[in-house]
Amino acid sequence: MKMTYAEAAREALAEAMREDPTVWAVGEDLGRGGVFGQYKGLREEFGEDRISDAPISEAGIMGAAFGAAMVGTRPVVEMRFADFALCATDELVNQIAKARFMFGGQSRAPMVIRKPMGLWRSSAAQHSQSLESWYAHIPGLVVACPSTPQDNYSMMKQAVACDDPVVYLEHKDIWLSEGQVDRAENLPLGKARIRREGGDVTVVSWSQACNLAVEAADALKSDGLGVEVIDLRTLWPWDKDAVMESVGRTGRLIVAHESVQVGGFGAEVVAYVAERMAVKARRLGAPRSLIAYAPNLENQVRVTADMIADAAREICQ
Amino acid sequence: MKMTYAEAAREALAEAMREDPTVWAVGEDLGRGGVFGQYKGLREEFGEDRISDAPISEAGIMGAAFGAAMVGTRPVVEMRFADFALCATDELVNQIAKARFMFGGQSRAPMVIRKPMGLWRSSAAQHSQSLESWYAHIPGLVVACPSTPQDNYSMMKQAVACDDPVVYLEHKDIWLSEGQVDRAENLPLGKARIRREGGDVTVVSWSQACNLAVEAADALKSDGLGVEVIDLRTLWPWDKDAVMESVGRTGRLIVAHESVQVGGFGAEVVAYVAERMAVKARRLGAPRSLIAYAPNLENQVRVTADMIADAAREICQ
Amino acid sequence: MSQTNYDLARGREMLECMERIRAFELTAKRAAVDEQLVLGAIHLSVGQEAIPAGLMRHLRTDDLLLSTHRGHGHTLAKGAPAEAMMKELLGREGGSCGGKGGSMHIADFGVGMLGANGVVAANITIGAGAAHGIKLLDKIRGDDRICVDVFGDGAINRGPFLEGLNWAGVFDLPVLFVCEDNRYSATTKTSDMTAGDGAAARARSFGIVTHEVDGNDAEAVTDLTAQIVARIRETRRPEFLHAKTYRLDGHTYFDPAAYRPAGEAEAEAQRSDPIMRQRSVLAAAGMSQDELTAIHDAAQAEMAAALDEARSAPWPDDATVFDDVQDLGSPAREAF
Amino acid sequence: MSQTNYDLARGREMLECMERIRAFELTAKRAAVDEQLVLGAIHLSVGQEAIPAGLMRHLRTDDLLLSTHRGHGHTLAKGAPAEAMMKELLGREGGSCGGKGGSMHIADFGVGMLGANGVVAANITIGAGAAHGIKLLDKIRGDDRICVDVFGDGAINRGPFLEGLNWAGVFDLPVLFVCEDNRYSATTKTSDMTAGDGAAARARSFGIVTHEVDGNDAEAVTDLTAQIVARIRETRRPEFLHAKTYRLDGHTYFDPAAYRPAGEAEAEAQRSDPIMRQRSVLAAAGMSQDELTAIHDAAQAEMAAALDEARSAPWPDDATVFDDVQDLGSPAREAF
Ligand SMILES: Cc1ncc(C[n+]2csc(CCOP(=O)(O)OP(=O)(O)O)c2C)c(N)n1
Ligand SMILES: Cc1ncc(C[n+]2csc(CCOP(=O)(O)OP(=O)(O)O)c2C)c(N)n1
Ligand SMILES: [Mg+2]
Ligand SMILES: [Mg+2]
Repeated sequence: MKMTYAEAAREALAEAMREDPTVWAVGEDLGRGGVFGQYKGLREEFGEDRISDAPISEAGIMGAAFGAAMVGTRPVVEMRFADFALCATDELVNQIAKARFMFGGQSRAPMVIRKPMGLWRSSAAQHSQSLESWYAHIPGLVVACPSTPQDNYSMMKQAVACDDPVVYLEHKDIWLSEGQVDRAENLPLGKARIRREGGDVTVVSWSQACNLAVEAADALKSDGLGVEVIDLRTLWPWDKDAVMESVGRTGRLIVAHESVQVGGFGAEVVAYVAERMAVKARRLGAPRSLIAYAPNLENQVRVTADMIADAAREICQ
Repeated sequence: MKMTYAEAAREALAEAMREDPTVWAVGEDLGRGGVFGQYKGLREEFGEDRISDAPISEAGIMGAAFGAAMVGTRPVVEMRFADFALCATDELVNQIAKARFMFGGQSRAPMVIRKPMGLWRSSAAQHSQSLESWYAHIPGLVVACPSTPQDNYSMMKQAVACDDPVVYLEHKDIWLSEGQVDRAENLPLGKARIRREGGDVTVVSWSQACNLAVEAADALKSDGLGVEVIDLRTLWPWDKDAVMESVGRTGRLIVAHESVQVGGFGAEVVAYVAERMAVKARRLGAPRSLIAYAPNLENQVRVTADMIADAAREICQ
Repeated sequence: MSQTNYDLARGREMLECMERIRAFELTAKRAAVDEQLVLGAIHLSVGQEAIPAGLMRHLRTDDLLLSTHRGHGHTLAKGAPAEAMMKELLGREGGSCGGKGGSMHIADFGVGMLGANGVVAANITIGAGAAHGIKLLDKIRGDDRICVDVFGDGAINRGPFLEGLNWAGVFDLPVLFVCEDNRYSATTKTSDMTAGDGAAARARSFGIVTHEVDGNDAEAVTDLTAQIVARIRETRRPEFLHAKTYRLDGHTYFDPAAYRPAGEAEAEAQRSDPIMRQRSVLAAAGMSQDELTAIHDAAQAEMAAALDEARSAPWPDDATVFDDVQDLGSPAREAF
Repeated sequence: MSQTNYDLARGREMLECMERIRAFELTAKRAAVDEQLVLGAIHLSVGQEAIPAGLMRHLRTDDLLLSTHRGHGHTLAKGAPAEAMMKELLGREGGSCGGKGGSMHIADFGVGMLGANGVVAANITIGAGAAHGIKLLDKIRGDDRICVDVFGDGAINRGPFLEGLNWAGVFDLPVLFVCEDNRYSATTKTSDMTAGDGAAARARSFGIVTHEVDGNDAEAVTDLTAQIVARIRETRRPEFLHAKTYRLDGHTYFDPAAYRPAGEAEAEAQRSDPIMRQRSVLAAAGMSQDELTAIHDAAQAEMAAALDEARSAPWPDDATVFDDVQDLGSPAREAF
């Protein structure tokens, strides 16, 4: 079935809510369908208790949802923009991620924390960030970065079913992108998806950048270059086996991500591989600079399909 | 002159405050000398306006200090424990780090943001974190991690003088450690310090972990192993030249840090080098797990001098 | 309203200010809708212009102002040039922030405007801090500026409201907090998500002198804020103004605001549009229809010209992309 | 106080509870100071015992409780076994949290105690949320539990105070907020850093029914909270209790509290120590000195035994270090 990225997540959430009455969603403006329409129609089906509006109160939303999770409900928390989620960092990092351990296993925080991220048409510095590497660094959290409607369907379902807190980073620029969704597909969280096979170079990526990597791979095919594109899908756990296996064959590794390169998760992937085998490696991330409003400036910090293709050509020389 | 790590920072701050009347410090309990005595006696000399108490209000402290910085004062912000600073993440990351750029250069945020970090005698999961890699990932911020009294003196002076916001991470376990402080020493922020010279393996580190690396290097000397210990001192900017030069000679790289290894700044160092040269590399960081209260459990997530020595021996085989 | 001692010049000044704000915003909206010239989201203050028009005229150029995502009106009223602002909305060279910020980060430090903010309520603590800075500088070299810190009704539900007001009260700071209560937080009725009696009640609980005003009545706003501003300048203590108003447009320029009860916006437009009201006041005080029209037309012409300038302005120089991030470790030298 | 219908059993129960709390904490303090057995910082509630003693007895075991860094008293009064708590303070196997949390993260979900917290004020929103969870579960399968959410006077200056109270008010949640006002925030007099009239005034501004009580008078606390708890159980709406008390010990067990005005603590110990007061009440009601002593001694003996057990308990099994971090991507399988 064809769905957009937004519809896929909505479908998955609706199904989860039908199956389990303890699943509920909470965030600002959800009753009107959410800022990106990703909750459209759900209020009508599930009512205002289960598709709950919230005050502008990210710390309150996160803290309260955590409390409600500890007593046995399964909240889906909407942060609206990943940037605003920074207002709830103590709640996520000091409380949610740590409670189960600190309390010696007495509690659980089965939560999905949705944080729409990334560059989106001149949203400027406070509405464009991608901070997935932060969450990958925090023990206790699962980190999901779906790149396609299929994954935004199946990963959302799995995230709601998961007993760990899942930081769920949807990319704002692809809400309307369409794709086939097979409801039965069930690749588990933690497993990568090989989106293109190839023997010359391995490109590891996630989220929207992975779609660019696929574009690059397709473009290079006519040049006779075999680019294997691995979509990590989750950054923790991440599929080291898939990456090691592929790089073992190609000997060349590119990691491409939209977020800032310095301290980005690409560093983790390259370092992990480089500790274990000789590899030609290259990261492609944003410069350590801020995101401007003017499109020509915004574009200068953008990783593009062309840049990935160029890097692939170069590394294969 | 001999000083403790705490005294060194206090001396530096006092001197800066004597030289510039716009420098002031603000945080909870500062009037009584700060939680670790790092402000002892300053209230008496500078009065309550310049050594200012604060409500328990990390977001307020950070936001208000930022406002005061924009109008031309130079605040030193005390967060008490790095963990509590997470309550002020929006203020630091969305506001302070971005304002100058977003406003097209109209504003500055000359601030020092002190965040005592790290493992310290059974402080458990909410009072022990080291999140330096987070801040290194955020454009707009300078990140300082002094490891010795000398550096806590000279880096503090430079941080106060710097026109950028400096995230200044002191390690809680070494407040009382003593060392010689030469007031004239003036190694700039951004330059590494070679704490031990050696030709067999390069160990890159910072903060308290670097003191362990020095211990390991000294222990291995008798084994005839030459361990070069590079104290990065700042993670942004970081001294890539020093690291590249050293690894260029040794061909072997260990990065040791107390923080969680996955997504830690060690990944950045290894990835940066591995992109540029063939290297045998190894990271030593904490497991991606939480920090427990019981000392035997706490110790299990600790990087030790012995572990660094073992890794050095192993990598040199 | 045709009292003998009605101050016509003052009333005219406020109408001019409101007309300029509205013309700026509707011109920008047209540029966004018809020509896709405005790049990011913009939030219009149509219907809320009486607050900046009444208040900002009491401020000196060097007094400070912090605002929100809905900040065009405050910024214009504080004295920022419309052309630079329009260029900023279009992301052009010569924009208030060099095209880097856009509408949500508009700022003009030259007139004391320390920035709009994309994060709701974040400016509340920052504005308290700006006043804290003034207080510290006052002791060093004399400084009698004050700070005005504006936010919406939705902002009172975030922690910085508490932390900022408490801060201003504890440290006795010369700041005026202004809650522009337009009843909505994006698509949500704020009262549905707010416990208790709202902004003024909360402000009073911090011991801060608190006022309420019909924020659509420019005359009332300016009368009251004349006293408030004079008192803060003197006492150096915080005060709080709860200004009730109504957002006639959507949350963003592309929001049809279908969630509002049918007829609500139309009724408010009839009843309480501050520009209509001020026109009536001025007409009653003797201003001719021609003069009123001239004020309106002048504002339209100014903003049309500003848009023309902005439209033909170049993009920011690509070479500025790494400017003003930081000195130490600047991306201009090391971006990776 | 020798009224005919004084409830001696109830008064005795509260004294027992207070004696147990004090004995627990002073035993732990001795273990810390004399034997260095307690590993991290502990925060004693000496002088504040009347609040948990008066309040928690109205709760059912399945009612919920969230507390702060100063949470031993609440936890004991809620029914957690002292021995497991003492083991937790010593970081031993069999501790309430398996030795992983320590004093600041003590929790006993078996008696509804959802955790102390190392971050001031963080539990305020979490407790509101626990009540939110109850409300949702009530609609699914019936749930008449209530939640008690305790914090200090310093916590009212952090944003979560606002966000938590607003949340509880907006969603109509069955939660009792309790502000234990011991006048100090660590080494700072809270009133110096608090604008306005403090906790109760702020709570009222959220439209939440608010009460004040002498928190050192166990009888008053229990009388008032009997009504409050019964009402919340019925109405399912939030209420707020401002309980005034005094911290007789330092902020942490190693804080000499030299910043307090000379004589203040001594005077308070004389005037308002809740245990002394309750002993007087009971003596006046006819309890003999021997009985009073027996209650004291029993508490001492219980805690001495708890310490003995804890002292001889082993460290947690090293193999538990990676347990209970997360299922997916557990460090037990992949730590790097
Ligand atoms: C912390 C945060 N949460 C959410 C948003 C998204 N947002 C932008 S404006 C807005 C509504 C603000 O309402 P109010 O404060 O009343 O101001 P108004 O828009 O009515 O002027 C929201 C929710 C944001 N920018 N920041
Ligand atoms: C967010 C945060 N800031 C600072 C601290 C350090 N701290 C621990 S307890 C405390 C004092 C708390 O005062 P209060 O809320 O009155 O509780 P009390 O200690 O008096 O019981 C402080 C500042 C903290 N734990 N969390
Ligand atoms: Mg509003
Ligand atoms: Mg207190």
